[in-house]
Amino acid sequence: MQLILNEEQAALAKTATDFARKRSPVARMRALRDSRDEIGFSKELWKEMAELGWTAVHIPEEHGGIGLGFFELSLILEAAGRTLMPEPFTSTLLLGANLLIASDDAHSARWLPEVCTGDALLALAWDERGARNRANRCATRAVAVDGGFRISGCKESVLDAHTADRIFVSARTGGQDSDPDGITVFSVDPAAAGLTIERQTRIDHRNCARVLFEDVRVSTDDVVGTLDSGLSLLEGTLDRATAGTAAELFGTTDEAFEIAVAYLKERKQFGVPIGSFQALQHRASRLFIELKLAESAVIAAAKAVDDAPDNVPAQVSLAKARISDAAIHVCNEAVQFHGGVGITDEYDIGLYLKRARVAELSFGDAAHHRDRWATLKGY
Amino acid sequence: MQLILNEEQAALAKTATDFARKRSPVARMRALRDSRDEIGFSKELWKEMAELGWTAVHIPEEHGGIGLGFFELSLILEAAGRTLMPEPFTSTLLLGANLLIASDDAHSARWLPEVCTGDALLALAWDERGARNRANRCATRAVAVDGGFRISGCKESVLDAHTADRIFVSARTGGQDSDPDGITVFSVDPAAAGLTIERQTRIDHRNCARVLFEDVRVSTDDVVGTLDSGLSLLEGTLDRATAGTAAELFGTTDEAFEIAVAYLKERKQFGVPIGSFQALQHRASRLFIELKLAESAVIAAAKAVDDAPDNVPAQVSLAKARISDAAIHVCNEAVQFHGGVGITDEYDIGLYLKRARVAELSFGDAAHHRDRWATLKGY
Amino acid sequence: MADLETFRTEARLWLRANAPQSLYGTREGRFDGFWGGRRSTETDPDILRWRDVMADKGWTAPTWPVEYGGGGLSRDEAKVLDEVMTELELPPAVVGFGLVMIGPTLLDYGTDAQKAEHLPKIARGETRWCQGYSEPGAGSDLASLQTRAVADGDDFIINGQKVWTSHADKSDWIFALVRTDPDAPKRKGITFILVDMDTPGVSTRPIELISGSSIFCETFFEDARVPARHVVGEVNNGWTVAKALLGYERTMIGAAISGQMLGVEDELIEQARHYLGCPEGRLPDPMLRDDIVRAAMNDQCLNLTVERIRQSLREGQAPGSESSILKVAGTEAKQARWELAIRIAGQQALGWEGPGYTDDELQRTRNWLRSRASTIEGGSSEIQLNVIASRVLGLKFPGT
Amino acid sequence: MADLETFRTEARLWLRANAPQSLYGTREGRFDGFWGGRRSTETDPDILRWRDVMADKGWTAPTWPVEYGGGGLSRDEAKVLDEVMTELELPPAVVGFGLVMIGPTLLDYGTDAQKAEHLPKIARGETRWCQGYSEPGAGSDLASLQTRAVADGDDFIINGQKVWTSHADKSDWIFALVRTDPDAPKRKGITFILVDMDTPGVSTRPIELISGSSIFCETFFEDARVPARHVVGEVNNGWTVAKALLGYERTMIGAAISGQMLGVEDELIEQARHYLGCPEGRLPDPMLRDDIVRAAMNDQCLNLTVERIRQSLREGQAPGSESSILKVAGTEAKQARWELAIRIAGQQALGWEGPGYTDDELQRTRNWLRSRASTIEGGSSEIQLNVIASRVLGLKFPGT
Repeated sequence: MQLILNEEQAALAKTATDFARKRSPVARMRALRDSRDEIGFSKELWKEMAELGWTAVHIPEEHGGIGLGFFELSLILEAAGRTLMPEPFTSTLLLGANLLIASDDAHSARWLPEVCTGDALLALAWDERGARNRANRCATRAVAVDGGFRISGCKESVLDAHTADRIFVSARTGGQDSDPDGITVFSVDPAAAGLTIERQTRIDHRNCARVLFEDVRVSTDDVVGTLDSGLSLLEGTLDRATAGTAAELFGTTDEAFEIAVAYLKERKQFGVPIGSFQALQHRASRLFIELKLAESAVIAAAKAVDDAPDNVPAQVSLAKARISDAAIHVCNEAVQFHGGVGITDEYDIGLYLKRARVAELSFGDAAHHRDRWATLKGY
Repeated sequence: MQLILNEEQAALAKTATDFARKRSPVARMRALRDSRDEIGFSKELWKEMAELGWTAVHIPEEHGGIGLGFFELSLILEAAGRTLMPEPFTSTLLLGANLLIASDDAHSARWLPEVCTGDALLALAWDERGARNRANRCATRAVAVDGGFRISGCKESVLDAHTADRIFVSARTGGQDSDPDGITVFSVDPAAAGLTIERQTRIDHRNCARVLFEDVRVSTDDVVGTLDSGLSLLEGTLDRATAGTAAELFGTTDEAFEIAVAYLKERKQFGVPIGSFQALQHRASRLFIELKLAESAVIAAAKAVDDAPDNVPAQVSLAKARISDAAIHVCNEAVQFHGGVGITDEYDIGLYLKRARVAELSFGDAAHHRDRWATLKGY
Repeated sequence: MADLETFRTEARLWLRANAPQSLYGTREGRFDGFWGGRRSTETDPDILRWRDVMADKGWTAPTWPVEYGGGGLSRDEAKVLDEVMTELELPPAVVGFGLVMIGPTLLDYGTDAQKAEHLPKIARGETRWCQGYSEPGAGSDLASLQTRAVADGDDFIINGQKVWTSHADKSDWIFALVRTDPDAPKRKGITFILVDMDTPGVSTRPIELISGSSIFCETFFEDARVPARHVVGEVNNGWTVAKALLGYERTMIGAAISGQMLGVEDELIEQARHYLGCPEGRLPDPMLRDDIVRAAMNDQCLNLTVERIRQSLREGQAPGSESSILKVAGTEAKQARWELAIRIAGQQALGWEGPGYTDDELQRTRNWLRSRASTIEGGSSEIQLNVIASRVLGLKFPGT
Repeated sequence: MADLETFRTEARLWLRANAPQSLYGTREGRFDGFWGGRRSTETDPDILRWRDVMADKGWTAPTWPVEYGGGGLSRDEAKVLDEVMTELELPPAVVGFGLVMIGPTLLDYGTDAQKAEHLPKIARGETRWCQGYSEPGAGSDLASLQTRAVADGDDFIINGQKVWTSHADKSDWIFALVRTDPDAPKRKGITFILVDMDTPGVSTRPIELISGSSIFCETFFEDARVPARHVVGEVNNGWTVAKALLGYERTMIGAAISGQMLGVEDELIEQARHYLGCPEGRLPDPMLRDDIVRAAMNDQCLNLTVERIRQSLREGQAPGSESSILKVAGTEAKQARWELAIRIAGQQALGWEGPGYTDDELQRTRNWLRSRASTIEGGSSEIQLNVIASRVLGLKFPGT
């Protein structure tokens, strides 16, 4: 497996990083936060990135995409993570688009071309209170009624629901409680009667919402994939979202590390840069090692999506477990290296800590993925 | 609860430590090892310590003891741990004597006075292959025969069995496999027909043996405590042995730490003592903190045996968990601080590592005791 | 000991007779109570009456001399008093940095006039104090501070900036370190001085943290004129005074933390039961269960160690670097506890504001973020580790 | 790439035709094989024949020039050859420090005469080499070494002591660092020299470790006379040569470790199943289970990182401090693996000698104890962390 970038990939990574730094420095995210912006990101900037092709890299050509690969998308996500970009990468590209790439049906044909052009934003409502990252813990129910279903339930932490042009939702059409069977994914109009979007504010100030379904009416045509067999579709999608989140989190963490190292060189105490103290040097070196090892896992996971689909679950768990641990260590240490200013809102490093810790706790934390790894391997 | 030493206790601790350093420096243990001594310790030295009263501090006056307390014994054990003394403290005083203090029957009257005078050495055969520190996992069976029992089974890691004047053994008189009920403790003559003692050599070169029972005949008078209800007797004894082992391990670990700090001051590299390097300083400081916290737990456990019997299980688990973790960290770091010479047999620090790690893995490691703590507290 | 038991009975009777009914059961942390001062907006008549009766009795500052508004109690009596108040769940009548930091410092280093001027007002909760040590360029390297004080007749003119001045916006006085001799070696030109916050030229601005708004402020001095009689100790010898005060501060932080840990295990178990949906029996997530045990055991060791240190001090052993041990271990235990609380709550731990999160959840998340500061403030862990290495372990080599 | 595949087919055919049947399936670690040398006691005719056919083909040192007994292969071809040998489970025909340490060094720094004298014999397994770097007083601070070499006509007279000279008692030659100018700054007065172990005045003594007897020796030089033509590089410029060799050593250690980690997860699972009495399904001890996953994940990350570095090097990127990263992470992974194995075995891990312990148990325990050395030997972790801080992170401040 190729684990280093070829020339095209290196060029893409550089363009994306330059774009993020120039067009979306951390100050922009801070301004959106402080102004309590209604959208929370910029639709214009999204459209601009679509024109650069970034919303289409992993979407097959038959659906209007470029069909390069998921690894290429992961490079863009890493760049976005570096400057804490608030644009809807996770909701639209990782969750929505990957669901539709996998379902490969009429819904894909309807929405993916518009995702590629940056005209459609998507959301996937799958998480519920107490689910703890297990998509089979789905209490939302879709009751069959004449010609369709009525959906009722409450979905939590739905990323970018407030701006979505289409919401996909998992609901139970059969089975009980945590049954793997009996889950169906539906495509729902956000303006549908009975659907309420309660916007939430999280510590990273990216957008998410609680979405309430009260007898929301959908037709049989709104079924994405196959009736009652939505879990594998969801799990495949969540695996890809996790791989992408790992890449984004790597970008955030690596940047936090660079900020911390720069501070070690710049800040003086006792007449010398604090980076000249060996105790801090060794701690920084250890973080570097941990980050380099995690980076290998993050690359391998994205590569597996493209080249080794059977290995995706294990590689994804490896990547998410390792980058989550690295993110905690790097961000906590980065704040500590900063001393007092590190815990003020004025300095950026605290924003990195918050964004990293949200990503770390999302799509399963390190303990979750270690448990899954062992289960996958049968011990 | 009094957690600091009173004047008498401080004097006892000092006398014991001075004695250990003077009469049993590490070189003595090394010489016994290299000569493959038949006994593996000195019966004369044991007798001498008995004359100082150290084999009798925790034994009640009615059985010939001094009746001071278990905490006093823990101070002597700490001193013994400091110079890696190989004398049979654990087998005779922690296991054998505590069993008989608890049973408080004819066996106590028979053996405890001789323990006090240093004339009797005891052993407790309770561990078995796969027991993993759970005394209820007892496959050795005692089958009732006319006027007594026949014991068959294999006991592992029986400390000082080769010199024991009396061996106490747990055997199943009822129930299956891991049942808590149906276990009985017997008093057995080491010279009994069918009893084989296979001496073993462990990495710390203290004495232990595998003891095989093949239809070993005992009478009903040989039952210690109550028939079928030996488990609580055993568990209480093991708790006390664990508290004592924690104290001994604290002595070993604390001494290893002092040796390491002395080496940091003495060894020069790059023209300066290696202890002037801040990275090593901070690591040493962290070990010191960990050791101080563990010391508090070790003291509290020994005190609980004397003053708060209901708290013994939890306090013992606290002490053993914390000192086990501290021992691993301190000994591994102490070897690392020494560099190359740390891993040679020539330097003492490796002997500390080995002795500490045996104690750490005996009577339950840190993970075992954390699990037990939660179980005791009902979660 | 018989005397102490007599005192215990008397204290219990007196408190029962004098404490307002509404205050029973309201005891929380060491700093939860009436902070006092000229800017206080407290209006609860029971709280104000409690302050008055306790101050009259001298029990707001039990070990201080009676002439300075204290209770003249021995350390042992003061401990008994504290135990009785804990037993009755009565809050301290007055809290603050006056009582635990500048008060003890003035008792050791202040002139009679300074003691007479400040101590009684502190004991009565009439003045509230804050600490002016750190500066933007002087964090761990405190002695490199640059706030200047230039003698001008009987006054000093102060210019400079302090940071991390907790509650400065609510305080009446600040005790500050200022540089009075810029040419001397850096620890030799520092003076410890008391400044009335109403002095013209003194202003404050609150600091926002990653956890939201905070008690911290920046405090600015622009040509602030302060009478020289407010210098504590000798001019240019403030470092000695400052260090003594840091000792009181660290001991206090350690003790305060160990107090905060009480009940943490039960709280974490309860949260785990809630979020894992497991009302009883063994927790179904063995890793979280093990983490809770680790936190609980750590707290237990900390509490035992605090108690051990207390007993040593009572036996007359001099306080050494125990405060550094407690500071490092206590603050890291606190961080571990909140990290664990966040992990237990999972997605529900990510909220900054409602809807969708309970007040408890939001507060817990802020506490977690706030706890990242605990290993930095009050002398960073790195500084404490240096102190342990050099003062306790003797890893100190002149000329290296 | 097509050429490589052709080479792969050819190599496979040639190996199948020439490798002795008895050697298939005997491939183990990088250093498991025929060490050779004058003192070799190897008598297995298949092993000796394997050495001969491979040496004749030049495949004992595949990338070395043909004129020096090598195979003249490209790096890519050598990798293919290694893959084919792995596939056939064939052991290397010759192993040792000659091939991986002094050989590459002579290719870079040796004279033509030195190359001609030593390389062919190394490639044929005729001489076995050991390394004379460390001294009792010069461990991490290698440059402070004190072994002296004084010029005397066309010779140097060497006096001093080396430690950690692996296999010195079985070696024919030692490459050693000696001080030739005691007055120069410490890195400027060192010379890299080759010494025949049969030289009068050279003697060795084995070192016993905490894990028992070891490959390590002490090596003593008492007036040992060595011709000056055995100096590699310039006199007093040996530090440059020494550092280059250390680079080969570290890369080798890292790669060797990552190889050693293959199959560790399965091995640990099997042991856990045995000692916990759980032949299938979920392991009943969740903490051990989690620890096994941690070890497995760590190995996987290490392997991926080694592969990433290999690919970068193949793309022509210069080797940087990757060796330091692999050294630290690899040796700690190794320690963690053995610590875990010990924990899994519990009481059965405590044996030093029988009875009562299986050979596997005894070996595992020795391996665990031996692994404590891995973070010390070959450049301690502390030295590697210094290297990463200064060379990679740029935490290097002249004048501090």
